[in-house]
Amino acid sequence: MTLDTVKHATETPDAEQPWAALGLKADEYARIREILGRRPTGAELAMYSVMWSEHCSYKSSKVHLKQFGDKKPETDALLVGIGENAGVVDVGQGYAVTFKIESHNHPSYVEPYQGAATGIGGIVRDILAMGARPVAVMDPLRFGAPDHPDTRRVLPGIVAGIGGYGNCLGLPNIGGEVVFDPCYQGNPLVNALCVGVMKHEDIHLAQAFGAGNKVILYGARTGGDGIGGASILASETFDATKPSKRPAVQVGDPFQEKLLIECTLEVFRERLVSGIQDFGAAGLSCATSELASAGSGGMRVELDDVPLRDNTLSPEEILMSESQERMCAIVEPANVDRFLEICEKWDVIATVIGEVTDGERLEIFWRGEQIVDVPPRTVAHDGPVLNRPFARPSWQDELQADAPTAERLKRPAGGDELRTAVLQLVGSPNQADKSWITSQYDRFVLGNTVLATPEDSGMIRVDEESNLGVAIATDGNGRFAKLDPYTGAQLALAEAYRNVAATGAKPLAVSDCLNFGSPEDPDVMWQFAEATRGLADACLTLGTPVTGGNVSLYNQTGAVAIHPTPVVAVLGVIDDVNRRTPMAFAEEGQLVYLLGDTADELGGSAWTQVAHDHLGGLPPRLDLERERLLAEILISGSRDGMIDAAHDLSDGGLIQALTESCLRGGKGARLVVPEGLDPFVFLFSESAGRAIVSVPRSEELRFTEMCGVRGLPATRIGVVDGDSIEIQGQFTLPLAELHEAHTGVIEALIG
Amino acid sequence: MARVVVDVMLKPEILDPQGQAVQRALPRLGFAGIADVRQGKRFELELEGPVDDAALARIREAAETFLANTVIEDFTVRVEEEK
Amino acid sequence: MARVVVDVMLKPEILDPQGQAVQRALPRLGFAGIADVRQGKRFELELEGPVDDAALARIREAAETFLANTVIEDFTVRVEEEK
Amino acid sequence: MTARIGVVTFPGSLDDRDAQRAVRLAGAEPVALWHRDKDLHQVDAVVLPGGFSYGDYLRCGAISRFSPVMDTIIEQAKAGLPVLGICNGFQVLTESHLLPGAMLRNESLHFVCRDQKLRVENAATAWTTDYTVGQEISVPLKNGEGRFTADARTIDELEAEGRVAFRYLDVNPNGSINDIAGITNAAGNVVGLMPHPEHAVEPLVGTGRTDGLGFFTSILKQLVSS
Ligand SMILES: Nc1ncnc2c1ncn2[C@@H]1O[C@H](COP(=O)(O)OP(=O)(O)O)[C@@H](O)[C@H]1O
Ligand SMILES: [Mg+2]
Repeated sequence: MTLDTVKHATETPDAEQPWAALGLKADEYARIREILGRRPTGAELAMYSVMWSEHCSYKSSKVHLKQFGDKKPETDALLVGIGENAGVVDVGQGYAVTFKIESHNHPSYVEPYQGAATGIGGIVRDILAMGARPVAVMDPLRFGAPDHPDTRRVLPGIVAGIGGYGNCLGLPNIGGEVVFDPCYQGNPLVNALCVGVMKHEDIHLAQAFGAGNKVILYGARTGGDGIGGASILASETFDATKPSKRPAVQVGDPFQEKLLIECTLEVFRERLVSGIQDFGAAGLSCATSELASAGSGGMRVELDDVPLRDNTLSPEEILMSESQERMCAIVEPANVDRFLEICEKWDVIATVIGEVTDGERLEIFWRGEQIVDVPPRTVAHDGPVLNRPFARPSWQDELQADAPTAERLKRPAGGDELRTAVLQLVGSPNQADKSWITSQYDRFVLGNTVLATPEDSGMIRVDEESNLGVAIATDGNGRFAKLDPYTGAQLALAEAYRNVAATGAKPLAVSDCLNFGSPEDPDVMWQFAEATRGLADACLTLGTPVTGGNVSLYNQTGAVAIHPTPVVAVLGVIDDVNRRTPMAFAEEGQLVYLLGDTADELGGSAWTQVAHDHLGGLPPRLDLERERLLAEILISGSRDGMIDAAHDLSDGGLIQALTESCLRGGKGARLVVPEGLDPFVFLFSESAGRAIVSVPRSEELRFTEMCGVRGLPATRIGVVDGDSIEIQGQFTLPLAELHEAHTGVIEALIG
Repeated sequence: MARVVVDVMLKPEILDPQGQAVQRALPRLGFAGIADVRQGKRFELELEGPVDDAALARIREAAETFLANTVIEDFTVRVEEEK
Repeated sequence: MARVVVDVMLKPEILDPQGQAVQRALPRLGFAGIADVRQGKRFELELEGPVDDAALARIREAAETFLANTVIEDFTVRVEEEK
Repeated sequence: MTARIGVVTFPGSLDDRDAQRAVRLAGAEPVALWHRDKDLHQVDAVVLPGGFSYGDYLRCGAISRFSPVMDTIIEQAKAGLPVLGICNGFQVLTESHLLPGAMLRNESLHFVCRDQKLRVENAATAWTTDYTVGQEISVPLKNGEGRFTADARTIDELEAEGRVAFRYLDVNPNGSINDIAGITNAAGNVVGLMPHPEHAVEPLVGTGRTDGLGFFTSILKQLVSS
């Protein structure tokens, strides 16, 4: 086969090209020809096709994501905003924190272990590329029905992959989510979050400046894995029943990534790097075009110099390979030797593959011939933008009308029925203890883990002297979002925000992973538009800017989409981690207060799912000002030592939270149903803006006065006591019985 | 009893970090001249009955669906001669 | 290039939880009649030079000191015929 | 002058900085040792930290054992240098034959991370004098291949000579023979264990207990007094 050089492409304008097979539309192909003034070479076509895919170009979502910038709240905490590998937040004392959440859904369905593992690997490199030391990971997960045979294939593989990669890399896993719902059967969601810490002056950006500076590729050798993965995996659903159509899977090497981290931090420390980019989707073509596009001037790359694992690869394949654990640095010539020396110290292969030029083109050569000559912006940043049609689904009204009223869904009445319903709830897979999964993750490594699973948020000490720390929680509720995507996205934010505050940290910033079905379906596109609008509005009100995130579309099987699932991560800061608030009720005699208002709000609730397999009505109402007030009280309570434990109320309502706090502390509680509240509603409603706290008697007056002055309803509902949960006049449940129901559930299904 | 061996190796185009780690270590230990190392799994199955075509077909199916992950691995099945 | 295979198996007296897990799973998947399963490692080494006695002796030494942990594992070395 | 305690970093070591922190909190001076460097820089004792050195590929600890720094450590340990191997470090010690036995995949086949209760069985080693025999301590445990095994004769010998230093209590997390969590060599200078005392040295982080600090104070006392 003759090499399709730029010269050859110019001479053969009419050669047939497989643009359609590569996922390009006719108008997109025409635009590429127009940009180049000729037909693209094979290599150029491959580059454009992947970089203009949904996954890399955000062509369907861009117009909606714009709101995160347009409605950005006033804040001086944001040092780097949307557009870079990850946003960077000022947390004080000269420290900056960067965090981001990303999806690896489709690859994890094809090959659960490697898909999930490389998901962790990818997000960690994003954080590293900002100049930060990665310090923790989290993993919000969604699976199909717990008793479905395929869940038994997918779940253990994904969990082992996340653990296998994260543990070997030495990053504590400090939290995440595990949710089961049949809607995720063919589309499990594997979202991965990484957080990193640096000093302000250490921030690095993905930019290539300075003609003559060298482009260094370092890390793993390039092999034939994942070629075309970005476009095929992310732009279409695939048919897993036909193995021959399965795209090449990428295999992760966490050991290589650990070396990459230490080596990269050392070259940062010696200030040898002027621009840096990790390799993600579309590999070399993405990294070089993004670096060149974001910088000034052009770039020239010699593909022959790329270290290969398989020397039969074609130049197109080398460009598109998604081999993991690779990075690309821009280094001044004077620093190249030292850079290579440090790589050698860490057994990391590093090669100069090109340089920054004073031209305006990205030029790539192979065996002396030019195979790519493009304006880098057109590849990396000026991809297509679609205004996809969207419309409120015809079924939305009917769904919302199907409210779980007492008339339509039978509610437990009387102590015995309530008691049974509680055991059923806390023993259901979504509400049960998740330690079979989380005990496969190292949460102690690096020695700075203050809080981890199952606490409301993960908390990491940032500075060992001052005890400055950060807390992160991720949340999402696809059931709520299905009922009302606008409110559902806001509820996800509110829950994560509340979780961070419950541990005593002040919420500062947001990252989000938007998991949806096909954007070509106007119903799904409406869900997406509503969710982004809701999230942007709520972020503005709460003063927490979106710093970055990720969109995963085409999560559907045939015509059936997953529930719209915006997963929101909130990052908070705490001045002194000694003041953190854990969730365990551990002190006999302390008073239990319920903060916030409880209404009859069961639409989309865990109880409707567990007891009736029902989804309908409206999600709980959301009052963002109330959320903010609740957070302030929780933070003040922690800072001033007024509360010893706090736990936010969400899925499963009060009884779920109470069960968790009691089991964790090994102490029971005696509760009274507040005046005017129906016991069932008291125990199972999922009204937003609530938390339970345990207050030492000596602090009761101070605490209730603070709530009174600030206008937050605080109801004394009971006392920490004994070894049962007793709801007076209703039922008594020994902790042992609750423990029995709550634990071992996942094992029994999966293990 | 008859023994059937199933060898499972990563497909050639798939990265083999374990094999690579071994390969990189060998020269340091004084073992030169080894161009490539791949590490895979070996299963030894002791059959209760005779190793006839039907038995082998079943083992091949077990290898295909269970012992190997054919997304990333290839396998071979063979009868081991008595030693 | 010539290929040498090193098979490493846990010694018979050492418990093999991986093999046991496979054995327990097989009947559940509909594969009956398998009395025992052991899981081990298979290394495929591609030699640069010829596979002569000297080369094999070196590989045997590498297996003894490095590829296998002879406290718990046995190994065999053999030349693989071209296919 | 306080004691200098070296902590080796192999490629893939993860808990090396934690071990250094523990050394510091105990009052000794941590010294970073590099796997390629044969020189131990006059340290008085060495910690081989936890992690996944060389990715735990091949076998845990198998590749690290052949590093230049281990040549020196093996030689000096035989001459009495105190060495503590934690988790991956323990695996390096068995691979080096400084300690007997070997580590297998956990019985559950899963990596396990938990707060683990242990009983101190030998308080006379270089690393355990600040504990008492029979004392129960809790420290984090996290491993995928922590199932200690050895032939029956070796086990009998270890038991007879009181060289089982720590035993798992309540739960045997990996199927280890005789619930063995850690052992010592005959001279008592080389100790290896699967659980991570360096993660239990501060009330704030990890499990919030400081039961692991005794390892580091023990060695410090012994070094300073000798
Ligand atoms: N849901 C989202 N919300 C906010 N920002 C987003 C979202 N999705 C993507 N982004 C931002 O768009 C940019 C490109 O995203 P992505 O392609 O995922 O980055 P990368 O190439 O580093 O993987 C990033 O800055 C990312 O943070
Ligand atoms: Mg990136």
